[in-house]
Amino acid sequence: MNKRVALTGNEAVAQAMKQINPDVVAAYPITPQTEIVQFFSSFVANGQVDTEFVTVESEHSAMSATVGAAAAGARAMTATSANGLALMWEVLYIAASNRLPIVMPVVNRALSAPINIHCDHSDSMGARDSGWIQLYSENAQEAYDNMIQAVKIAENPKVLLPVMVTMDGFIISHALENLEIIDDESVKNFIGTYKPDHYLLNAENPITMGPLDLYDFYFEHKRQQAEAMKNAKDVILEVAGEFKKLTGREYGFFEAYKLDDAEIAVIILNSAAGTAKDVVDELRAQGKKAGLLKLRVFRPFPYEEIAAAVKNVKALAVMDRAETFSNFGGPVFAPVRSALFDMKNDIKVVNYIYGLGGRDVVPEDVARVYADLEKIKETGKYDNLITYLGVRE
Amino acid sequence: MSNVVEIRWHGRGGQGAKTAALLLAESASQVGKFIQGFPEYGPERMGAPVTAYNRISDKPIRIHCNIANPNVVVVLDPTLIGSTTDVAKGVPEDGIFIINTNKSPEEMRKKLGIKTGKVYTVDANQISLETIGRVIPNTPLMGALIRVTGIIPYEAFVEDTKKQLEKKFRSKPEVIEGNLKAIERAYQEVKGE
Amino acid sequence: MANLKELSKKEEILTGGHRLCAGCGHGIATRMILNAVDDPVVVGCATGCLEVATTIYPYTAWRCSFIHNAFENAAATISGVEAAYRSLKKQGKLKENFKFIAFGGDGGTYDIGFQSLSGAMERGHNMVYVCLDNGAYMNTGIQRSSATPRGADTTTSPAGTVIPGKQQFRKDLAAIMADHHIPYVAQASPNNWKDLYNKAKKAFEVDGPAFINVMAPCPRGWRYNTPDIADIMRLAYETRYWPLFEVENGRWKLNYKPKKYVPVEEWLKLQGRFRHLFNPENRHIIDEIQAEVDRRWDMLLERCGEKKE
Amino acid sequence: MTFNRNFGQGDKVKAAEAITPDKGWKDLPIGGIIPAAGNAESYETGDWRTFRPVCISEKCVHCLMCWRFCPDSAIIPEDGKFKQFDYHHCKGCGICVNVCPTKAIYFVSEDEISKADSEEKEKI
Repeated sequence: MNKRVALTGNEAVAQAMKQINPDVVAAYPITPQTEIVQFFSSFVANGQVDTEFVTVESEHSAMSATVGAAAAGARAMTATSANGLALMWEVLYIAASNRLPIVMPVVNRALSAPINIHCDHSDSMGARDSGWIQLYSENAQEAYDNMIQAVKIAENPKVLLPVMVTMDGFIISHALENLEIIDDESVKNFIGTYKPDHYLLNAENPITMGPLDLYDFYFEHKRQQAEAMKNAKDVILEVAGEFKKLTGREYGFFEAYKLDDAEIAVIILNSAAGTAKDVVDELRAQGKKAGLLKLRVFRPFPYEEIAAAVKNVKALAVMDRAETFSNFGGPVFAPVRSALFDMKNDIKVVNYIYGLGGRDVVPEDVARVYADLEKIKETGKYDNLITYLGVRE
Repeated sequence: MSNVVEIRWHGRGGQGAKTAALLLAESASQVGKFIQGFPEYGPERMGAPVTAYNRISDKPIRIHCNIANPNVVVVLDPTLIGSTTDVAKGVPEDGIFIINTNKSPEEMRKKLGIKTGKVYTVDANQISLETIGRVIPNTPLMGALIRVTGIIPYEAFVEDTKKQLEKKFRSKPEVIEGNLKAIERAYQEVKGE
Repeated sequence: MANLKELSKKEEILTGGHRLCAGCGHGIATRMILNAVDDPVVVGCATGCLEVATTIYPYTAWRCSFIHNAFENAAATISGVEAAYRSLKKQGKLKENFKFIAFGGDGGTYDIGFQSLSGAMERGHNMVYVCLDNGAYMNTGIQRSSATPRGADTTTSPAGTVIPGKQQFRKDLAAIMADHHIPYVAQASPNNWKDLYNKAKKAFEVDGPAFINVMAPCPRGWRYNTPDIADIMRLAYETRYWPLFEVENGRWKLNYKPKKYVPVEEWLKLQGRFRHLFNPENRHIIDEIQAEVDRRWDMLLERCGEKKE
Repeated sequence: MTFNRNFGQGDKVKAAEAITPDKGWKDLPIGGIIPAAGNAESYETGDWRTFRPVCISEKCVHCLMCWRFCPDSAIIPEDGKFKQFDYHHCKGCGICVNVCPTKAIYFVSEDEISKADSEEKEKI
């Protein structure tokens, strides 16, 4: 049933989209997402999908048309990166607020300026408060698996929120890796048929979507959205459970790697997590109690689970591949540190900003972070709350 | 990590360095290896020096960064040697160089200015010209690489490459045949010191 | 040709109880246009007066399905709905036939929504786009747009002591849309309701995208006596400021030729937004407006293969 | 030919009842969707009016220009003829008064009407 193949991240995501066979895809090319659009175009051109492919003139229109299609009652998708995601900004909120279960791969790329085509997480992290569920992927396998799970999560009646599935631009999107893909029929059965309650193309029950909603109801609608995001936690785990039955591959809010007895640990997302795991193995071989938490679900933010997972750690580094320019570190750092606030122990939590604009992160970089943590663990003190890793001073 | 073979490909935009890395990875994957194949992306256009990479291993590969110390360096275009590209950069003492040139390994060693490592040469341009009808050095170089490194069994590699080429060139059997012949010749003709 | 007797028997798509201003041109134009559609219809709307006033939660004045997305993306949104329709139809998941229409004001169409409109038209979606042109951003309080006539006093092109109102002439959007070479483009006025009805009917019937630019006066922004809307609309085409024409598969056709030459100031003088132009020091602006109206009229005659007067 | 688009009524009544300001977030439809198409019909805009159009039925030729030009769907036709004004929605813009070719519609101040109404009541 599972087939072992070699695909690039973009091919894997396009493959997932082909198997999902959405009714509508509206997309605009942008490096490094472009290949997804190209692959998908060829599926359409060769009649391998039932999809109407809308070749919009911008990402703003990509998300707008996707919203229109989803509102109409279709399973609708798009894909983007960086500036394209930024151009969608306004409509991201509308997709989430209208409770449209859109699935969108985001191939992480740095935002301008100066213009840069390589990986960091400034794009998706910037969209973290738009009401979208966010799933991060370490490699092509996870990107593929997350895409398929995303459909089921998004469309769950307790959720009905759009989902972003991210992977690192070039590092994953353009790299050929091994992965296992599921057969078409199993994907089809796994995601099921999309049956919305209310949709535009219903002559019997016409609806109005996107009205003017003022102070008398707007707040209630936002409260519902907050609840849906909360519900998403259970649903994400439920879907992961079903996915494990199908594939044997295990997913949760995060992957805890040698974390149980760890005294020093790193929290990290996406492709650099793989590099960091190799470093953990080396440190373990040296007898050092190093561990790692690879965050998969950033929205909803699993703060209780993270706190529980690192409760025995003495020194923790949160690694962010994005800046918030808040003077308080990266976007993962602040909520992680806040999640640990109620804990009784004296855990030290520091932040490392790394890999901006595609700056390569090598094992030595990660090893340096663990070395710092070792020192913090011993002294109970840190020199810098926020460190820029791999930047030239 | 030590059982990972790391390969760096040097070429010019349009010569197929990226394609070679991806094809090799695909073939290695087919014989059950764990693989990575990825180019280094920049704003390069046709003609500019480009780099592509492979990791091939018996165990799952988790590391995601560029390759600094490749076990094998393949040079698709000998004019890159001595240019701003340092093709020998980071190569360990037992590193392997496979160079597309009609010159001897000894001459190339001089040109590379290295004392350690093993140097192999093969005239992939001439081979591809004679077999495929155009200068496409990437496929013959793969043949040479298989011979020198033994990373994939030759028969399995040929079989898989054939399958992959069939997907791409279904309507052009002569292209498939030419490429396979190029691989075979390079496999035979690659010279060491 | 349908007559009002018959047309009045059709079910209203836009119900009363919406909150457009008393005497708003949007209500008139929208009702007339939707009167021409027979299939179920999905309406998309750009942010603007029509959208805001017809869908104040929890009320909606739309008896059909309606979607508002944002200001600049009505065309893209409806193109998504239409794509969904085509996909679901193709897959046999939907039985009914639907028509699709997007409404935008001139702000949402000439300006911020222009790219989205151009894209949707170029892609060839089977949809009608209607611009309800009241010549300014009325929803936010009468700011100038690229549809605002030269000389008009708006809140961002106020008639000041140095700059007397809007400096530029209006963008000729219908001509730009005609240059997209879509099956149907028209400019219309609700005052000539038969003309507008026919144009809407054609727009819904053509296979592919259609665009109609409809004058929809705003009593507040234009500052005229509310009940006089018909006169305002009539003078707009009698003075040739707002010619009625259509472009069907690339063929330009003039739908109405005024019997006699009526100077544009006859139209201007009914509206408070042009009052300052009648001060002696601004007289030259009226002359410039007249010259531009004449120039564009001649150009239109040429396009329509009509003899120059 | 007559045609009715036959928009379904669906859960319109139920939905309209469901959306009331006393409801908490758990009891409202999600996403700000209004599942009650055309429910604005129940919203009164008639109280915006300061002048009221009145029709002199002898003068009316049922040309329906008033129906055609009304921005508020406030002319109720019946079988292709003018039947009555919908004062629940009519905002009193006066357009119908001006477009009527036979001057069958005139405008009365709502003040006078309420005065007349109360005098009528007093008589009774």
